[in-house]
Amino acid sequence: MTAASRLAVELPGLNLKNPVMPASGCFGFGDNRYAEMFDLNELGAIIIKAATLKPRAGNPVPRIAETTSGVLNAVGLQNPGVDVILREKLPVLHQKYPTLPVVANIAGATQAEYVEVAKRMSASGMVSALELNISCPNVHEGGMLFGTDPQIAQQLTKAVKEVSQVPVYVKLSPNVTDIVAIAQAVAAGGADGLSMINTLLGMRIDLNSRKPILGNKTGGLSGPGIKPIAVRMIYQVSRAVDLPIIAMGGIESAADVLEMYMAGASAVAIGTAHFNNPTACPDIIKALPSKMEDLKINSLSELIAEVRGGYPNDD
Amino acid sequence: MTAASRLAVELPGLNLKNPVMPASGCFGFGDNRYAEMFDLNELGAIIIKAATLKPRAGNPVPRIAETTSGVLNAVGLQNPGVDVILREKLPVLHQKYPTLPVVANIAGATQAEYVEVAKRMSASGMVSALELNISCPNVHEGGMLFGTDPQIAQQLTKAVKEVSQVPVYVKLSPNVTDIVAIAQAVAAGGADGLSMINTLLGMRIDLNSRKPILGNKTGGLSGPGIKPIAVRMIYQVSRAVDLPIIAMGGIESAADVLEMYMAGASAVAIGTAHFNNPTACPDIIKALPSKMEDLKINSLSELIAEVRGGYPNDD
Amino acid sequence: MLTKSDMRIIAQEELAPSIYRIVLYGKFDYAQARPGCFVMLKLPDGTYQLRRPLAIAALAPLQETITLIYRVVGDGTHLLQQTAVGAQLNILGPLGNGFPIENVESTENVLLVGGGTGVPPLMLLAQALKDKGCKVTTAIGFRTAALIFGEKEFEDNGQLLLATDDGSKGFQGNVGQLLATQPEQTYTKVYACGPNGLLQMVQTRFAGTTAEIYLSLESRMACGVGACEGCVVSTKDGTYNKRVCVEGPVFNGREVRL
Amino acid sequence: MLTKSDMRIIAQEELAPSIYRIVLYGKFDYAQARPGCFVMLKLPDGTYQLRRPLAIAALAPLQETITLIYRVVGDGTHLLQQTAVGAQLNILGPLGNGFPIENVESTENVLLVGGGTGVPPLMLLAQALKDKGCKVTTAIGFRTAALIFGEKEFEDNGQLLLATDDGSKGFQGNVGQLLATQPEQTYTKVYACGPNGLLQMVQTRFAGTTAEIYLSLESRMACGVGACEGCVVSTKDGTYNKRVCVEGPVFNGREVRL
Ligand SMILES: Cc1cc2nc3c(=O)[nH]c(=O)nc-3n(C[C@H](O)[C@H](O)[C@H](O)COP(=O)(O)OP(=O)(O)OC[C@H]3O[C@@H](n4cnc5c(N)ncnc54)[C@H](O)[C@@H]3O)c2cc1C
Ligand SMILES: Cc1cc2nc3c(=O)[nH]c(=O)nc-3n(C[C@H](O)[C@H](O)[C@H](O)COP(=O)(O)OP(=O)(O)OC[C@H]3O[C@@H](n4cnc5c(N)ncnc54)[C@H](O)[C@@H]3O)c2cc1C
Ligand SMILES: Cc1cc2nc3c(=O)[nH]c(=O)nc-3n(C[C@H](O)[C@H](O)[C@H](O)COP(=O)(O)O)c2cc1C
Ligand SMILES: Cc1cc2nc3c(=O)[nH]c(=O)nc-3n(C[C@H](O)[C@H](O)[C@H](O)COP(=O)(O)O)c2cc1C
Ligand code: FES
Ligand code: FES
Repeated sequence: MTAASRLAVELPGLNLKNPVMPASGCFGFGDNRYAEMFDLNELGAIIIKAATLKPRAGNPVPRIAETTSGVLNAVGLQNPGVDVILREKLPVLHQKYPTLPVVANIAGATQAEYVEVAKRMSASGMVSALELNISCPNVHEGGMLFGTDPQIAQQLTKAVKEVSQVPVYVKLSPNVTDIVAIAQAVAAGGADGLSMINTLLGMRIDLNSRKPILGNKTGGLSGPGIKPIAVRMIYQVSRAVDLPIIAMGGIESAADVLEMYMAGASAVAIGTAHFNNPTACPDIIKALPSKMEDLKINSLSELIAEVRGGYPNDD
Repeated sequence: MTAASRLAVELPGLNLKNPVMPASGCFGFGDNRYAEMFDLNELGAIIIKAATLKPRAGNPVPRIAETTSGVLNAVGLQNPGVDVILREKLPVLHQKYPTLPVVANIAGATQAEYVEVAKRMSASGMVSALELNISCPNVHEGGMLFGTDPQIAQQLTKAVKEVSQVPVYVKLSPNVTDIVAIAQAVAAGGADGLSMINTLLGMRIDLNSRKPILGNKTGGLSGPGIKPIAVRMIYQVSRAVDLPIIAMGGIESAADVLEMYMAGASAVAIGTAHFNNPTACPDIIKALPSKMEDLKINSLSELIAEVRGGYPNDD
Repeated sequence: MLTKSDMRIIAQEELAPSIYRIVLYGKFDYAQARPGCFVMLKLPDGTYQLRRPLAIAALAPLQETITLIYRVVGDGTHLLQQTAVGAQLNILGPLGNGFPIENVESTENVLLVGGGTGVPPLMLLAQALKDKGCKVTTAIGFRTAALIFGEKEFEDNGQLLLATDDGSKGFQGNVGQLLATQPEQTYTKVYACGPNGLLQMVQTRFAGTTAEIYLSLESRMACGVGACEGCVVSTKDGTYNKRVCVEGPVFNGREVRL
Repeated sequence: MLTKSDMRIIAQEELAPSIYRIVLYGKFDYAQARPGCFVMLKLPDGTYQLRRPLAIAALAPLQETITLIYRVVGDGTHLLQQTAVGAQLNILGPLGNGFPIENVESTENVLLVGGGTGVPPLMLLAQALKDKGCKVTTAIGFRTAALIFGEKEFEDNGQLLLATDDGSKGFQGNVGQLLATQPEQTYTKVYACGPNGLLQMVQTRFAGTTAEIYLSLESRMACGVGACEGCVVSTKDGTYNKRVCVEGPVFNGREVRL
């Protein structure tokens, strides 16, 4: 088996040479200086920042706070709106990296908005899949609500699926009592895959002012501290729902990637790790083959088959 | 104001010289070697390991796994049962430290079991308050279910309150979509206070065996990595429910204690921090006055009044 | 091309209470570093997920060193202070646009205004402007005499006006009050870095003049490279449309909203 | 009274691939430390919430040093290996019951059985038993000759029987097979430490003899002091009623269930 095919994975709409992609919101639209540090063609794919129908100014600053082994962010889906993204951002990305698969994260305050953004985005010919963000903890309308009520989540998924010309991954919120129920609902709504987890709702307080640090008070917690929660949710969901999962939540290393696979993932996304290590994605891609060799893993696709094929027997 | 009265706080049943107590499950019944390292009389109080009606053998090992800035445990409420605790454990504790307030954590698989344990425990004359554990993620019956359904939580609280001769604190699970709804329910059920948060459900997988590390597969995540989630939940609940909160979740320092107060806490418990620092409790108690001075906090009771009195205005 | 590299701490000294100068040796893109640029420094402990932004206070391309001057304010800077000479630190940079000085002429009369930890980037700027031949006046303020640093550097590169809140050295009062006592002058450019209050004072005071005003801002950053939208600031239109890390940290003082 | 104290690393050396000996200097409750006791070592990085249990391999009360021997198996031991001589490590201990040797007579014939990282506590034990005047036989096994350590220590204190899986030194095979080749002997006590397979072999092999059997176990620990119920092991009744950290790590081999 060649090194290349060991890392290759196939998911709906995403034929990836390796499973590693920057997570939404942590790599903009590829239009940032991380892109000077390595060739984005090395990536499996890229997930771009959330797009909404209208431009969004986002939340007041401070938007970032640090926690022990974690980061809180309350960016609030700042973005120039789907039309500007389609006119100015994606063409640049597409032209520079014509073969790099792009996953477009989309968000909205109403179902109609989601549907409209999905329609325009998926028709652009520049994205391989949509990532339906029903889990943003940082906006007051919509956002997370769509991700905490199974029925609403199912309806939304169905409506977006009806208009989308590319496969739809639904990004789940971890801020729920029963993640499996939500996953089953969006599966019933026709989702092609899942993406999990989004951030956990958290807060830090500034001891001097005695007030929350973030302008938005609460923010989304990401980073290595939340990885065990992500692993648990992916493990539970992958046993209950027959959809591929793009895993994220604290991944920093090739070992973390393989732990996600053993939990039930089919691909991975890297967010917070960029902040300490701007070349986290290519570093992980490079480290994967030898880590796999250590662990006697022949290829990722075989690992997926082993893990997800083994379910009926191992509980 | 004397140093002593700066740290004193008064909660239902708990007249504490300082607000710091070891969290349930991390200090046994005081019958461990941490107790050789400092005088337990320095503590504000002690919360003892969960008691159930019958002895419980607990979960298979491994029961402990480490995560980045966190610990997973799946002890599974191992304990010798309420009668042995009342006969052998509490008398020893009480005799050695006659003035140390004891909070008894109680658990059960059915409402009847909770009620029976509460009855016996609270009648013993050796405990100042009960901590109703409706949030243990490590047992398959009961445990967490009581903490995720508001109606069940309310009924249970009411039933326990009816028999308890001491105030009842309900320990909430963070593994829920809406912590405020649960808090309101147990308040309606007559709880005297809240205790939050219990652990978040997590998992780690061993890369060599490709199986979960813990014998119980999933475990409860504690430690500094979860502190921002605890702060957020305490902030939300303290604004919605007029009950004192014993705060826990990743507290390691005097600064962390004050952050919990600014979120809305009235007292604190320390769990995981013991493992790195066996004298975490007395160290924090010693550090509090000067940290308070730095931040111009006159006394903890004034801080509580400021934070919880300020609510109508600050949102 | 942006790079990150491990640099070795070759010196670390206290300049004033809580203020430290740290000198780092090693590979760095010296050619791209301009006054006002910053680096994102990775802390040597895995609990920290965010690098810390610090301005470049001095550059010595031939010796292959950069100098940072920082105040211990929280856990990260405390850890940095505890880190021994000889240790390696990972440095991402140079970052940010820096102060615009390409078009400054040797005949210009420029003013630098700073306070507290806003002073370090002005040190590199003063030297660069002096090298261009400009007349450089620097007005900096500190709480008290014991906290002063950078005096010699600014005096070497022009005129230094010092203020302390308690009058223990130089003018008694803040920099704004100090400037008010100075004879009216025509500065062509005013560069400022420091607390928001100081920057607002500069905005107000020079609004009616013809001086170009450049303000260097601070903001909580996650990436430092324009990837996360964490560090934004609003300009005239009121939306948070500028990222301090890439479109800044230096902004046109007539456009930015503080 | 149990104490924790900062001890300084005064030596760290590789004994065999991935096996390191680290010597710590400083305050320690030397009087309470017995063979088979362990310490909980705090790792020098805040991301780790758990101390690491390591057996005491040697003690020098007069020089005020303790020696630990560890294998690099994961992140924590890797970090320990990277920690420089001169650094401080916080040590909690001594912990655990240790091997019972109070009642051992000078006339006794005792057997020590170990493998891999089960060997270090036996080093201290061999010395203590030799000091008592007993006849000590030690049977230890390694994967291959390159991984052997402790040879000299055991030879100094009695007879050493060596096994390697690949036969590159000593007997070819595991310790169980090695013992099977030995002439029948009457040991009064058998002490063992190592992987579960080795301990089970010892249980089985000496079940029919009159020897007292003591097995030192490993378990994932959070507190190390009996506070968390994390490290339990089951004895005859099948419930997890013994804590490895306080009722162990050494258990009566005829009672413990492996
Ligand atoms: C472009 C730029 C240049 C800077 N240059 C200097 C300099 O030369 N010297 C100097 O002393 N300080 C400088 N600062 C401020 C410096 O970054 C903070 O003081 C430092 O990050 C505090 O870290 P900490 O861990 O000690 O504090 P903590 O409060 O524990 O930090 C927690 C988080 O908040 C962030 N943070 C806290 N205070 C600030 C702040 N004032 N600005 C931005 N982020 C903050 C930290 O980076 C970290 O992510 C600069 C900031 C920016 C944005
Ligand atoms: C009483 C006792 C004495 C020991 N003495 C020695 C010794 O002298 N030399 C030696 O090399 N090893 C010894 N061990 C094993 C040693 O504790 C582990 O190898 C070490 O903790 C691994 O840490 P890590 O961070 O490198 O591994 P990781 O796998 O990253 O550790 C993760 C967690 O699992 C725990 N863990 C992993 N493996 C073990 C294990 N085998 N036993 C217990 N906990 C484990 C760690 O302590 C940590 O909490 C002893 C264990 C016990 C219980
Ligand atoms: C600064 C920041 C911005 C983010 N923005 C988005 C977003 O726009 N849409 C989205 O679905 N998730 C967003 N996320 C969540 C990440 O995509 C990811 O799900 C989460 O951070 C967990 O992964 P990590 O621990 O690797 O960061 C953001 C995260 C961060 C840290
Ligand atoms: C080993 C261990 C055992 C625990 N056992 C209990 C328990 O019996 N009952 C309970 O209510 N909480 C139990 N907890 C939860 C703690 O009391 C506390 O709520 C939680 O760990 C968060 O605090 P921390 O981060 O300071 O540890 C346990 C936690 C740990 C780590
Ligand atoms: S810090 Fe990320 S965009 Fe500026
Ligand atoms: S490790 Fe906590 S009881 Fe043994």
